[in-house]
Amino acid sequence: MTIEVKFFASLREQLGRGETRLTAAGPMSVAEVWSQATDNAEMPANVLMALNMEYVTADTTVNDGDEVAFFPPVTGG
Amino acid sequence: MTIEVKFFASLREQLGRGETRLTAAGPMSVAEVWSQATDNAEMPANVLMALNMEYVTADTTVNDGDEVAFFPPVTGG
Amino acid sequence: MHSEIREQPFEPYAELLKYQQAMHAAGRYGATAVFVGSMREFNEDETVTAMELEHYPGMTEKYLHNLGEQAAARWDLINSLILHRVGRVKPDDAIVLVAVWSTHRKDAFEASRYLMEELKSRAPFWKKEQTSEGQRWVENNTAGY
Amino acid sequence: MHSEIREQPFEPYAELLKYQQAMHAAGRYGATAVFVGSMREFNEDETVTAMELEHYPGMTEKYLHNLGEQAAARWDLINSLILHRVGRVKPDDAIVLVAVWSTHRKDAFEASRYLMEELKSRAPFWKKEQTSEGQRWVENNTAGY
Repeated sequence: MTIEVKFFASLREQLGRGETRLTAAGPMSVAEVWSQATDNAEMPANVLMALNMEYVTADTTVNDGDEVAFFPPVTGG
Repeated sequence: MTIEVKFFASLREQLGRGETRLTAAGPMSVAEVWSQATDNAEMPANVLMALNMEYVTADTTVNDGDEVAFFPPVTGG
Repeated sequence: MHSEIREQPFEPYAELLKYQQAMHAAGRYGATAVFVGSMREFNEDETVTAMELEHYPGMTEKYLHNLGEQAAARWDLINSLILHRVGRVKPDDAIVLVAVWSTHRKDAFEASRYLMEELKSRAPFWKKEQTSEGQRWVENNTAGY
Repeated sequence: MHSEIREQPFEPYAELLKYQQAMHAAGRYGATAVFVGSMREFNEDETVTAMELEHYPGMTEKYLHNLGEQAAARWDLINSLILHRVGRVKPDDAIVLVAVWSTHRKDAFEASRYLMEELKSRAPFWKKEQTSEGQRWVENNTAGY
């Protein structure tokens, strides 16, 4: 299965890339997606996570074709 | 002493006049101004009172040259 | 802090823009909260074709001026504007415009609502509606909270 | 209930008027509550000359759409409009416009503030400021309550 991973704002700059694609043997958690996509970098405490453009928590299951995004606290408005 | 008395909105219509002038021997209360200006009509429970364009209560003292106004609950905005 | 009684119809957003430009505060405010009260063509299930807005000349101006100063004392405001219509009002006409400019949104939100609630409960204006059944004084404003 | 991302500067009150006319609800709404967030030329004691507003294309649109629907489910609204800027923003530019139309003021006041607070805390936008000291990501929004 393949998973699209996106990073935004300061996180994108720190990691040096805005998106990547993972291939995995089967369903995994959002936390596992982070680890695999960042070479096991430590996850910042305030990071926000979205699965298919909806907020989720780190233990949510990710399936084939899903899009997972990680980003810092939002500052719009 | 003379006192200017004003009535607004439904109160003005009920009393049949918007303003009147009282002459009095000395200081009196807002309640006494009402009685004298309305031929002792009963004061509606929800009437509002202003002395020189500031809200007051019925026991406030009125002096020579003052303007006293009576009106129903306000409905602006 | 400015307030004004208007005897003629006014376009609230044009007034607001004009006032905002004259403020010369561009780049200083981060928040603008605006409220516009307009005349509806129905009230309590009856069609209202027009309205007569009476006020207490002198006291309304004084009341609105003091109200603006009170808001400025309580919140951190850059500026505020209150316009209120009197006279014969038609459906869709603006009755009241309240606008508040501040650095951060909390002040603008709270002050604009405060101005409206105080104005609604204390400013000496009275509405007389013209309906298909004749004329009637509006007896009470609807609750704001 | 409408929301939109804008890549170019917009004049909030002109947008509001245009949308309001297209609503065809004249005489139905008695209350319009509006909030405009604009770019300030200073932040945390530093002069800000420009800002880059990044967002998460797709999720922002989805988030703002759902937010409008949530407000409409919770309050008695006639309509609502949310516009949000992205890209390169200059001081005094509008960043966000929120407008809510309702019969009575309580709904418009509460819904407009709700929309702004939710948008500020959850909509996926990020600001990077250009100051005299260089570029910096804004780390947190100021509290709204």
